Amino acid sequence: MEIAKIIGTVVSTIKVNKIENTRLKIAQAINPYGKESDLFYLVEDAVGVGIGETVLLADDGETISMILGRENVPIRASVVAKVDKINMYE
Amino acid sequence: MFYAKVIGKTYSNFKHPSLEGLDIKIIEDVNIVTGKLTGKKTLAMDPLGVSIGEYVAYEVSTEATWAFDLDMVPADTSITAIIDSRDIGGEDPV
Amino acid sequence: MDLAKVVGSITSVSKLEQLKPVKLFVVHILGSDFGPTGNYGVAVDTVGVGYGDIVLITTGSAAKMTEITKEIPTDTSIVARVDNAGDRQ
Amino acid sequence: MMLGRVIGNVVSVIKDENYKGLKLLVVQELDMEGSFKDKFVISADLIGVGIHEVVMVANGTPARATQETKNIGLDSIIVAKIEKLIFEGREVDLQ
Repeated sequence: MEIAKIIGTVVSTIKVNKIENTRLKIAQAINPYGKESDLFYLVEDAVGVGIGETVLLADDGETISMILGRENVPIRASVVAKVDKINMYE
Repeated sequence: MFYAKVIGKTYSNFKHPSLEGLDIKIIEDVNIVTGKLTGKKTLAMDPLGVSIGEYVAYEVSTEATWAFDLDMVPADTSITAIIDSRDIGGEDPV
Repeated sequence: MDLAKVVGSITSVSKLEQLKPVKLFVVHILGSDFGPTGNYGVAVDTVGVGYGDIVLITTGSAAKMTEITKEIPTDTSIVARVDNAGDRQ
Repeated sequence: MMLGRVIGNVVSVIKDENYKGLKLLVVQELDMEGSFKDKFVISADLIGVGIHEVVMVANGTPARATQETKNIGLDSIIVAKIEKLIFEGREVDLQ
């Protein structure tokens, strides 16, 4: 799973049938120290998070199919948790 | 899913029966914050019928085969949505 | 499967129901020379590891193939603690 | 999906039982201008293409998403022959 920051949303009216009623957000991958990467994902937000929040992404299509209760949803990345704190032991 | 711009199309009369009737488009990745093209170009199956110049979301790998209502489609990159606008941190740079 | 080192943990209050019973660790992926690669991930713990442990992680849909994670939406799972690897005694 | 050009084939006598009857071709990746990139794949030909033809290749698990290949341990198949490519408003010469 990946740590990411929600930086925005996208609006899409035309989508393939299987992803109708999804809420797509833009996530930018970060490392545990908060360093931003060049990797952006369009993700399904299954938890309900806001802009600027740090989240956990699961990058596997079966995950989102499990969450939405539909089969074979063509989205890989989904928000599965909102991160309140990252405790680094070093 | 990832963000890209449709920059071209292809014609193919001779393809696997499961891809019959589906368009193949050329897409290029776009940095979603700056809006700049990244140079990474690829072919993508198009179940929606998008036009050149439109911004889309696409999916890769196994999940790309699920973008279709059909059971088995050998596609490793598929367009899944047309992006009308994007909003980064409250502003809309599109 | 990758080698990784446990370097941190995640505190999260609002998460999916299925993720509530498991512990989430921040892992630093190690290269073939056991050196740090600079890549980090978050993994579901299925064996009970602790800070500083070298662990084996499995990614992708295979991460859901353990007894504990089969109902859990994860793409990375810690499946073993590595006690000894390579020629290091 | 990868754009490529068929540059050769692979002959194998001893191979997996399921691979029997499959034609394996060497495909070199092309960029969208039609010039060669430094990447090669061995890909199974499901549609019957000829040498030097421009093709589209599906890589990874989707290679098993056809009736012919669903039980075969394959990770690359040729799924279409590309006749014409329009990019940046003009047709790219694929010859």
